[in-house]
Amino acid sequence: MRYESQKIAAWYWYGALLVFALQVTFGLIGGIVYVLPNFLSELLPFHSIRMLHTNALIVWLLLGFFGAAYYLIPEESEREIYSEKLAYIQLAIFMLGGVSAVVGYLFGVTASHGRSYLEQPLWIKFGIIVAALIFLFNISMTVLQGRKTAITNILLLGLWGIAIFFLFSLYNPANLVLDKMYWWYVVHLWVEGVWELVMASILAFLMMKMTGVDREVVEKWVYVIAATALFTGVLGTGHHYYWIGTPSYWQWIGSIFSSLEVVPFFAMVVFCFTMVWKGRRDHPNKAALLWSLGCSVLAFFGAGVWGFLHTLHGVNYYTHGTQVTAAHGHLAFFGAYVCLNLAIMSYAFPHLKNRAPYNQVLNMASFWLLSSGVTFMTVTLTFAGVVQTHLERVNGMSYMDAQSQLGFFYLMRLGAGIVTVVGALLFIYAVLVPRTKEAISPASAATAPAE
Amino acid sequence: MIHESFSRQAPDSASASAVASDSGWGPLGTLPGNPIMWILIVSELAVFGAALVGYAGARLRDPTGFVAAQDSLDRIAGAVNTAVLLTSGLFAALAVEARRADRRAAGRWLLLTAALLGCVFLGVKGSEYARELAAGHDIDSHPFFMFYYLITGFHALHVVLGLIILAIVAWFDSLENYETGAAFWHMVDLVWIVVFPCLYLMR
Amino acid sequence: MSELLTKSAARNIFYGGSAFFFAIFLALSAHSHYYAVTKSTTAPITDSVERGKRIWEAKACFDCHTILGEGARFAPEVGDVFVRWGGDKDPKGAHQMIKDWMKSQPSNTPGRRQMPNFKLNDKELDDLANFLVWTSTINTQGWPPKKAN
Amino acid sequence: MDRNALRRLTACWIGLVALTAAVGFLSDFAPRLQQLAVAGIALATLLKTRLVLAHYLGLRAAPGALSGFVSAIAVILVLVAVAIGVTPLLANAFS
Repeated sequence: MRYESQKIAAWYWYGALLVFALQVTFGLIGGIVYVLPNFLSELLPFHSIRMLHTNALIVWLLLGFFGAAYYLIPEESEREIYSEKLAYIQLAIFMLGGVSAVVGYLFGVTASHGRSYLEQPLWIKFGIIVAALIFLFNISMTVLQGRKTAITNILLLGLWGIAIFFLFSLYNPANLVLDKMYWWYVVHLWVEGVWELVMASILAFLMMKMTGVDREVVEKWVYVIAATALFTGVLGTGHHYYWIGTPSYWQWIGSIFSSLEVVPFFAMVVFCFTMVWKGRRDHPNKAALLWSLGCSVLAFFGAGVWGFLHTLHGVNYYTHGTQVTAAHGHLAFFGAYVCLNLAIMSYAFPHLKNRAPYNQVLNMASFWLLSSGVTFMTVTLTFAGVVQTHLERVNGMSYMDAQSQLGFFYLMRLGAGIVTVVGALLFIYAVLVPRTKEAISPASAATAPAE
Repeated sequence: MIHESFSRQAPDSASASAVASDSGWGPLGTLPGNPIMWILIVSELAVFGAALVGYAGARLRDPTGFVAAQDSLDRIAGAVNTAVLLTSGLFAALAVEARRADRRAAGRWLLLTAALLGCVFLGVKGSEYARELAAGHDIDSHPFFMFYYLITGFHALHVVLGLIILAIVAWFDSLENYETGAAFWHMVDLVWIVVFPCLYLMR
Repeated sequence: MSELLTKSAARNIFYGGSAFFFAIFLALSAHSHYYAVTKSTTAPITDSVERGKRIWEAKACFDCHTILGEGARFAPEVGDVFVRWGGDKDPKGAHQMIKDWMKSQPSNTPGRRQMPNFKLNDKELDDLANFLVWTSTINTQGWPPKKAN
Repeated sequence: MDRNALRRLTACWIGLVALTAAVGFLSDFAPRLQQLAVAGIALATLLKTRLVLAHYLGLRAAPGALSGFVSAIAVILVLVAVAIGVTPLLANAFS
């Protein structure tokens, strides 16, 4: 740790990991309900479970991004964070909002104008906005007063975009078509727009640190990735505007641009592997490297390939609103953003704790558990979705009758979910509990399966 | 912000592209103009290419309907516009040559001519749209017209962006900016060359 | 020096190109906004429809059901429920069916997914049903492909 | 200004305008000699794009990029031309 204020990141990540644990736990409970429908049905109905699962996901990923920004900006800008105090105030507001939301959801308190992912009551939304403003002020001041690099430039653009598009969560008109149109301004322009900028800059930072490749080369890649992400992703929003009451021209605009959304993800794979190959530096933190490479590959499959599978409007006409969407959502979020956060945490925690990389084998084991868990979950949901599409959308079977044919897939998904939860808990243990003596010696770590 | 990036100073080398060539941009570095402009150009070609392939696919379902719709287009206006854009491209290419020979005033005049021809293109295109709309052909009336308006409209917006870029280049007239701006303008030419026969001529 | 220029120009092209696509997106959004309020459906959004929508939102119905294909995929699509339940032939009957369905929850059938009883009063049930009736009038470009029941 | 460049660009422009006239002329035959006209238009268009890429866009200096762009455009033109010209023919043959 070269700058004192980088330790802010640790506190954000403690919060993030706590919410991560909650997220996978509620995911597991949701998975159980799919198999045993009467489970908790009185105490905690499915809609509460689902909003806890999805909201916790968003909250912890954002906490992770905030932490990543506080960790990498001092090193990039070559100065301390503008105000440590503001950073902690921001964390307090954000955590308070997050915890209140969780407690509220458990007791059925949600927004009167809620929408999927945006169920937070209005006062919590305002809290989030205040926290975001504090954050943006704090890091913008740091960046402006320090060295300006392509990495901080793209990161800052991404983070500003997150805050700006979140403002659309406040606009919920009575017209359902408009409601949906602007809902995607938040959801799509986040995950297939500005979040990708955050992803590109964090991955670039990690690659630069771990492979030792010149900043010059890394920064050019960042621009190429960021440019392809926004050139395709903005009009790619059209792939959500096929069947919600919007004009038919979106079918072609959405199909064409969103097909190309796979390009930035492919570029990230090529980037990461080229850097590792070019760098040839034997970085001791194997786990962080594994997470980074895994991030690019799984994002390419989850967001890129699985997204493309059902993005053409001719296909989407049949698959829209089936488990195919759920399959894509799980692997895309995991590959692109979960892996990203876990990669920077794996890289940074040893520095924050001022020690050599530790628990490498446990951490890498958690990578394989989590990745195989989520990948298997995605595969089972894809099969479930394909069967559902055929039964419901081709044969015209009713929803519940079709669902009754899918029990086996949901059972396997539950199995994959258990593996995922074990992997998540193992990761948390591996980064938070450094041992004085390695559980498995680093010598055997070197022979552990590498990507 | 613009001032620090679009410098008025000319690089010493004969071609600004040489500057970028061996500096980590990979194959992009060997192309004239800024590498990110080429990322934009390739993205655009992919978009227009996909749109044209989509058009060809949709046309298979209803060839006679498409031919009938195509016949309402003004092929003469389309051909004239092609010539206008190609001539504009010539002036843009000559402008780069002038700037390369350090004749900066000539370069600006040539750019201005190129931009004026771009305006002519937009004028002709606008009159075509007005005629089509007056005849009751709008974006919802037939699949052909949906493609026609989406593809040519998107292209026309690129002409508008190209005009803005040419203006910026005339203001900040480094050789690299000339090469970058001209590359975009020629891409707009290139797209039209492919779009015009696919929509107007191939029946 | 030139290297630096090339990079800052690269940044500006990235900004400019993104702004271009975003401007097109905003223009198309504006057109779609106009289309949504004038052409998607001509059925008026009455106060009752709006109140129904707010109930839909406050009770987080979308966290189990899909509406026009969006939401959780735990329970049936409701965008066309009014039509599926015969609302095109017998509007009053289908309206009443929606209300009765809401009142009869939870089914407590073992092995079947459970829908909570949201304890809505008669007026709220009317509002919710009216919202679903209005939703069924939206032009969804022919989606869903099959009208299952 | 470099005289050679001037001459080369002017020649390129003349070629482009001539090819434009040629595709316009070919399109007049489209209703009668459909397949031949479509193929001719596609070929002339491909030549035009090659001229623009090589001389206007300056890809003469980067032959790899030039052939890459030309092939990509060729693929698009072939797909469109086949869909417009050949596929209806096949459909007729089998119906």
